[in-house]
Amino acid sequence: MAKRPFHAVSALAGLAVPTRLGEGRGDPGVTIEERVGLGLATVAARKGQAEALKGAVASAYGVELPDGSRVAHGPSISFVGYGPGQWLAVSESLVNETLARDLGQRLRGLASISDQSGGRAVLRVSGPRARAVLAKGLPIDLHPRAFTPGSAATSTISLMGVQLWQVDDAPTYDLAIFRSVSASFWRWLTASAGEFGYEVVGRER
Amino acid sequence: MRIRCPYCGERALEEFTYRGDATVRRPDSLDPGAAQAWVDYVYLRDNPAGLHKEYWHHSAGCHAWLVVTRNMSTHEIVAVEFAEKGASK
Amino acid sequence: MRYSVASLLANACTGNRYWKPLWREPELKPSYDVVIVGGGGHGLATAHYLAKKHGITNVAVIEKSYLGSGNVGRNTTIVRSNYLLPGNLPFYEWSMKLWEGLEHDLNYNTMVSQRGVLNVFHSDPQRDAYARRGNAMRLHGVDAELLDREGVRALVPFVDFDNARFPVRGGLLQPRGGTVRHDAVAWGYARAADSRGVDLIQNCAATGFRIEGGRVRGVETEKGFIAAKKVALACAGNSSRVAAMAGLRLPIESHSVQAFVTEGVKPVIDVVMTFGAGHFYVSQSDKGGLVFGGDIEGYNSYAQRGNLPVIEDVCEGGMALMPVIGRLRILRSWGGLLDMSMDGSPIIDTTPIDGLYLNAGWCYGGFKATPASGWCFAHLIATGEPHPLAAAYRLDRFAQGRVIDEKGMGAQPNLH
Amino acid sequence: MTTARQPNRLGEGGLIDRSQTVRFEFDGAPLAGHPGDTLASALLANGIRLVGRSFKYHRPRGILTAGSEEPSALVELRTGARREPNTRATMIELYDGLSAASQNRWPSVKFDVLAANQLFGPIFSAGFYYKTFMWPPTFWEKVYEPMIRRAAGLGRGAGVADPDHYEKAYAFCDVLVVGSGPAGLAATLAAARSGARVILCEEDFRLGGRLLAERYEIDGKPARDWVETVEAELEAQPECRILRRTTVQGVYDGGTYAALERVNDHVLKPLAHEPRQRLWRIVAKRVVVCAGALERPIVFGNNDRPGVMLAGAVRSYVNRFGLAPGRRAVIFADNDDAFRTASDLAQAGIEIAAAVDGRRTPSRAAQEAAEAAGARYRAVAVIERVRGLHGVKGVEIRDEKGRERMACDLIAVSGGWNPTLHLTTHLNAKPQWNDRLAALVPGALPPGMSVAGAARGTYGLAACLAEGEEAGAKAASECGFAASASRPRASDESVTASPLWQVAESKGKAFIDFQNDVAVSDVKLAACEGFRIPEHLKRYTTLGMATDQGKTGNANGAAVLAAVTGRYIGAVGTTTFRPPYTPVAISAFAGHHRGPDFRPARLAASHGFAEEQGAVFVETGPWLRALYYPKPGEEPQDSVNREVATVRGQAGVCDVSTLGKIDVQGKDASIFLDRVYANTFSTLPVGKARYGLMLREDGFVLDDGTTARLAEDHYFMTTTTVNAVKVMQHLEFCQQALWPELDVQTVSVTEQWAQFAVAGPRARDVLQGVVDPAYDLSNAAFPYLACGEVTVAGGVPARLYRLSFSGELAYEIGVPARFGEALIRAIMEAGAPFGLAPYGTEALGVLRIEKGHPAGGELNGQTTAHDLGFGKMLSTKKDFIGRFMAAREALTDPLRPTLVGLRPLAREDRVRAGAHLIPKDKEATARNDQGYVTSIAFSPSLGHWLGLGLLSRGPERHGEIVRAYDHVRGGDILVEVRPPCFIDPEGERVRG
Ligand SMILES: Cc1cc2nc3c(=O)[nH]c(=O)nc-3n(C[C@H](O)[C@H](O)[C@H](O)COP(=O)(O)OP(=O)(O)OC[C@H]3O[C@@H](n4cnc5c(N)ncnc54)[C@H](O)[C@@H]3O)c2cc1C
Ligand SMILES: NC(=O)c1ccc[n+]([C@@H]2O[C@H](COP(=O)([O-])OP(=O)(O)OC[C@H]3O[C@@H](n4cnc5c(N)ncnc54)[C@H](O)[C@@H]3O)[C@@H](O)[C@H]2O)c1
Ligand SMILES: Cc1cc2nc3c(=O)[nH]c(=O)nc-3n(C[C@H](O)[C@H](O)[C@H](O)COP(=O)(O)O)c2cc1C
Ligand SMILES: [Zn+2]
Repeated sequence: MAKRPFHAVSALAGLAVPTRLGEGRGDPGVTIEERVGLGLATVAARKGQAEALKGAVASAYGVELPDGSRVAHGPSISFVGYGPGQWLAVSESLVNETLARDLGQRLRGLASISDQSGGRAVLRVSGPRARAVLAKGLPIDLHPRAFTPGSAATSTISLMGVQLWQVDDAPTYDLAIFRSVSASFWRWLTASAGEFGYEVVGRER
Repeated sequence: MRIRCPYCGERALEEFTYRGDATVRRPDSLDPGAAQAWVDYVYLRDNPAGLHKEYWHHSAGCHAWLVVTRNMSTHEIVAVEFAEKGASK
Repeated sequence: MRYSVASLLANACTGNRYWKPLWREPELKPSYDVVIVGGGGHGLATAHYLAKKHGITNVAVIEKSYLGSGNVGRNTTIVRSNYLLPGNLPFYEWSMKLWEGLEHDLNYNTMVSQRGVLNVFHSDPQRDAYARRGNAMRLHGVDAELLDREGVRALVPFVDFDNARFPVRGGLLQPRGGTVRHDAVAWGYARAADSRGVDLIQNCAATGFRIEGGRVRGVETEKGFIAAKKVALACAGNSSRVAAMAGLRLPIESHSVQAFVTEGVKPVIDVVMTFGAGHFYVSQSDKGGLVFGGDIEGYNSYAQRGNLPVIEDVCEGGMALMPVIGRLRILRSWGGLLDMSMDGSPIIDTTPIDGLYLNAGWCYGGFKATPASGWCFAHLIATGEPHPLAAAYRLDRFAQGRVIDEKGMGAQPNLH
Repeated sequence: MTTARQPNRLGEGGLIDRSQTVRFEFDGAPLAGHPGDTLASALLANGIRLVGRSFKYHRPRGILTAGSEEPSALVELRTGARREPNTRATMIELYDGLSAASQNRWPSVKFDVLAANQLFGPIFSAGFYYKTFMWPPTFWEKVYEPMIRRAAGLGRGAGVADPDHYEKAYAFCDVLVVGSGPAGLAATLAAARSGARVILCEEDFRLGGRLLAERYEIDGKPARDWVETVEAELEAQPECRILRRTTVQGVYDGGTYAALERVNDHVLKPLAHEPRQRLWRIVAKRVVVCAGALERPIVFGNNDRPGVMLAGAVRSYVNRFGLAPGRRAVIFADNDDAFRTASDLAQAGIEIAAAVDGRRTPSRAAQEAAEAAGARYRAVAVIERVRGLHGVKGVEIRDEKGRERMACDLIAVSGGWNPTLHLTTHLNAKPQWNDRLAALVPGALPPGMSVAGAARGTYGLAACLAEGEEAGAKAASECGFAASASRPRASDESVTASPLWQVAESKGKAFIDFQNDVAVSDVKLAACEGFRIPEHLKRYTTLGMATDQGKTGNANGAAVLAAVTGRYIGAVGTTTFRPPYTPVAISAFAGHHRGPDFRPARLAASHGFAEEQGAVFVETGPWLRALYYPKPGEEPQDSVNREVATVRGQAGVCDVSTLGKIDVQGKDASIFLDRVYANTFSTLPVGKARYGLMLREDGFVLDDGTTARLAEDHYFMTTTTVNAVKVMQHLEFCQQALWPELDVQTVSVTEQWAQFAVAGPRARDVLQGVVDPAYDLSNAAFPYLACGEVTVAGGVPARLYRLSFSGELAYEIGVPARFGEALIRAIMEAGAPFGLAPYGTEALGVLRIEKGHPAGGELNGQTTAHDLGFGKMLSTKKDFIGRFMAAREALTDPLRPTLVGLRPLAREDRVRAGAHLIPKDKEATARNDQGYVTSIAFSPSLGHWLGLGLLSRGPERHGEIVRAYDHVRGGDILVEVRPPCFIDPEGERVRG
């Protein structure tokens, strides 16, 4: 077997390193953080099992599966609706592959589960200018009258697919992007945030 | 153009991919007599200058296939539904 | 009235007061031997060759708007015969040959400019696909040159060779390709047809067909019924609508495509160039404007205009290929209406209705075809037999599966 | 340098800051202006009115307007990489260090050689190209055409890449207001007060519209005070966003509007971190167009001379820019509004030689306005000709009493106003002719749009205010916000038009389209040649086709055409307005997407490792993949040969993560796969993989790949890299639109799995060093085409497949992408003792070609299963996509080019992909074209080049010698036709 244990490399390793960049005057308009080690998995309801699945999720994870593109937070897992009968499960406690395994066991026969923990980078973009930055690529209205904590959307940013949901009124948004385009996405994000000044936070990697 | 996806809500044109005529119905390929029906299905298209039912894929959104009823002269959209319920049924 | 040095000077001296109209505004006759529906390039060219080659002059061309109001007046004027498939090559090459002699055939200068058409490629597979095409062209006696990176640099030094997402690795050049002044083509053919007695009727849309016993008897129009022994459709983007009036369903969708022109600037690019890693092609007009375009809108439409995503996509392509044009400004965008056929190739054929002939499915490439299309369509109408050069453009090829699919996209019009 | 004095600057007044000077340069001369100036106003203040030369005749041209409709005052702005040709001096905000130059002249704007063109005016008349340059025939290509092309264009482009950064942004609102004149401000205020989300776009750098140029009063105070109060209140409204320097350029479907913000065009170069321009894509529920009206000139002899200026522009320069555009003025107009100019001029101490009223009946109001300003009022009079070449020196006036010459250096002209209705027509609506206003007014409007103020033909100030307010309130309430009214008071001047379009008796050229040099004579000529409708006239004479798109010329053109053809102007029709409203830089539409950011680049999990190894990368679709891994001193071909040899001899590892990977799950997964694949998958046992072929519904091949069955209800499908997205979309269509009743779920897991091929005789030994010992990899336990879940590095979940693209003993192993980098390093480490090396896509290609596996070159969308030798794979027992059409005779015709292997007869010969196949001893003509070479490789294993090709009747012709004709690369060699598979045809190695 392989001599030493595997060292995991996050999607934005070497890019999302703590620093303060862009327009230097005043406080940064946005802060950016890569959320690493999350458990991520897609959950797709089996034909005719939608209701049963809701029940099972409620009892197993204490959270009501959202209808439509919204996010619902449970004690251990958040479920982000991204399509009819489809959710992205996100967990801090059931890290990496363990989430998909857990879902697979508890929802057997009710849903098709696919591990995505390695396939996405999750970025947290927060701060007074977060909306202005995202508006440079996201064709969706994030105005508080249209999009609030709990709202979620699947769309594109600058030709790259994205799933995002609002976390709080700071405002803070979580963005799940595809791992393979992280570098391109990072170029867009930093170019767009430069005008307002931005700070990258998180642990040094 | 903006299409109101039944799942995602109103979204910009660039999120969708077009397939075309949703009034066609797939014939039975085991029926040897279906030759003409197959030619119609694969090659012939309704192409009116007014309202038309057509398949759109919300490829940058929820990945739902939609049947959109749209005016080809004005681009006005009068109805959108999931393909599951869509025109071909 | 013939154009000559003499007539030019004479008129200049008399204050240009004595020029004659390029075409008459004739009274509509109750019946014609042939009524051509569609006063675009193909309809007018068909009328010209019917009269000149086949001596059939009792002909009317009816146009729903003004002559040349359709795609002939709104295309990006590129002519070339750099095709791949045997069904297409001889036809388009014949068209090139007709272009080369057109000003004298018509005594009208359509400003054929053989500045060369260059398709750049960005990868080895793309190079080999162009080699396959270039070799096919040579086999058909068509000029083709495969250029390497340096060959391309010599022609278009301003291309982004160093900083590109998809670096340019070479190109396929057809030196004889180029551009032709679009409007002049319509006017030149109209003038020539008119001079042989063809009636050109503007603002006269066909609204239906009179069909008896499977044979066409004439055309219903905004200006009343016109009896005709033969009716020929050359309605480009509107073919499905018009054919539907005769109860025909076609392997065609109507799509809009946009084009753009910049402010006039001193010479920038003196070939026609096409980007291989995105949707952008460009040439410079005689007024100095960069005339460019890209992909079709992608959804069925009769609106003859487009939306923002394509405009952005095209300009992104332009900036990726040649960022020197960045500060040049687009002064106008417009749209045209295309017959997108199921295999991306045209139709010149008879129909199930006797005496009704169809010329359609030209996609975004029918301007270059104008002379040959008129030539072959006239032959079909006059003789009842498909012209050998257009033998592949039959309707039944779809049912048979003998499609002419240059791009290999299958029965999905918006992908061709 | 001491501030150059500005001879024509008034002592006081205007919206410029005299306390500061701004230095700039025109044609090399150092000049100065003030903040608040445009280049045009600054030039005028400095007494410069000759600004450029026209396109065709190179006539001297000056400044006609004070806005974006300017046809004449076009300059080259900036220098070097930032040079912008054809920039309207009237729209350039003056900034320190600005440098501009006149264009289309040589050697200088005062003395221009090509002005000689004018002498040939009669020959250079409209459409002369088409009638001439035909003799002698050969001259066209060699002489005329190049000559015409050299003469093209006005200004010069920069010639190098645009150095600036651009960006795009989306904005959403309830109400979008276009224009900030009285109507626009009133509309914005009403909508904003209602609490609706409002965006106000103003092209100018200052709000106010005509109010900045006029000396109107609102609520008894100067209108400018009102503008400032409103501006202040709007700034304070949280949901109101004001975009200055922002032109709404186009109207698109679904309430989408394109607007261009000139973020940094008023500075020398863009500030750090900021774009030069920003393209807004605004989505608005309602839009109120308050774009105002454009004044039109009157057509008379030499009406293009510098010093001829629109009356409204004259008022702008006097009132807004505090300068005297001339010393002695003549006003020539056909409407009372224009004669108000007299008092503005008088106020500014500018002498007025005469007020020439072109109308058929005298106007009391005009007379009073003129005489109050001490000007002689000349009723029923016209200007027949302007004197002066580089600038107006005087005029020849004619009325009942006769002719009179008169000295002047400024002519304030007005032929009335045209509503700025461009935006109302972008979605195909046609404007309507209005006789009362003698102008086109908006016709049917796009959904959600309303129009207020001068843009609607409402010219009275009070009415503009009222209309704007009403429209703003209505728009807001339609979005669910109740609005209140404030009703600012103002007076209304009467507006009735009795237009004088042209002075028939004009002497000298009378211009309609200044920039394109279209004169009355051209319209006459066009009409007499049968171009009798505006659309034809435009195309024949280029009237309205210049950078200003006929904003000042189209109406006059239609009027002259009507006159020439003896028709009622309301009946001649019009041309079509198209976006953009004013010209927009190509860069602005591209935004971030240029250079390396043209499109996103997808990087495989081992990218870092490959970079470290010095791999050469290649673009494959959206991906960047390692092409080969050069060792020091190796030529590319050496590296590839070595990598291939290593795989055939020992073992190699290659990143295949880019293959499309799709989880197919659900009770009916197997039924589903049977329908989308041409071959059968329901019979595939769990723990096994199978090669699958997908067709399009038209019977041609769509894609291929291997699919593994991980569980009864769980398949793992792979697609080719290029078709991944297409196939996913296709599966979703089948699932949702064709067979929604099936219980099947498809999810792309391409990004989740970093997958590597480990191939070669030692592959098993290598993997044993990677996979945890619990798993038995022996041939018996894990035979060819086996698959299963394993763990690596002590518990990392992985999927192992025994698949071979290379024809060697081979596996593919996948781990979650975050372990991809670790896995390939582990494989390298475990492989070292066995001589394992990484190999790239080039070697991958060679290996599969040696084995005769079809791929990209063969799966080109034009081939059928039969062509690829897969005819037998098409199941006859079930329905599947493409089954019926694939059975058509034409798709199985033995004459179709069919897959073969090709070996050069001469060992050293190189066969090339794209070469055509022609029977030996037959000449190279289309008739003998029997197929082509699809893929090629140099086979280190066999020591020569080989290829795959598609050849008519291929399978029957093994052993035959044919020509590989590659004329475009100078190749024409003989090759032997063989079976496609060159290595281990019995396939023993894969099973070893
Ligand atoms: C933006 C754009 C760019 C293009 N670029 C190129 C290029 O670079 N090279 C190239 O080769 N091709 C190009 N094309 C394609 C080319 O313009 C067309 O294929 C070709 O012009 C079609 O033939 P036509 O000229 O007869 O069509 P049209 O000029 O469209 O003629 C058809 C006529 O039929 C009339 N008509 C329709 N219905 C009726 C009716 N019921 N009664 C009477 N009349 C009717 C229409 O009004 C129209 O005038 C381009 C097209 C567009 C829109
Ligand atoms: N008496 C007359 O003959 C007469 C004629 C015309 C106008 N007027 C006067 O002019 C004023 C008209 O008021 P109004 O508010 O209708 O128009 P306005 O001309 O005062 O304001 C229009 C504004 O819209 C802007 N604009 C135009 N197109 C734009 C675009 N696409 N994007 C962004 N901004 C754009 C212009 O820059 C201008 O600032 C009134 O004061 C009226 O009395 C009088
Ligand atoms: C090759 C070519 C060059 C053109 N150049 C110009 C131009 O310089 N200025 C202009 O205003 N329009 C130009 N146009 C566009 C036409 O004005 C017009 O938009 C087009 O013919 C479509 O007609 P429509 O917009 O009236 O529908 C050009 C069109 C073509 C096909
Ligand atoms: Zn959706």
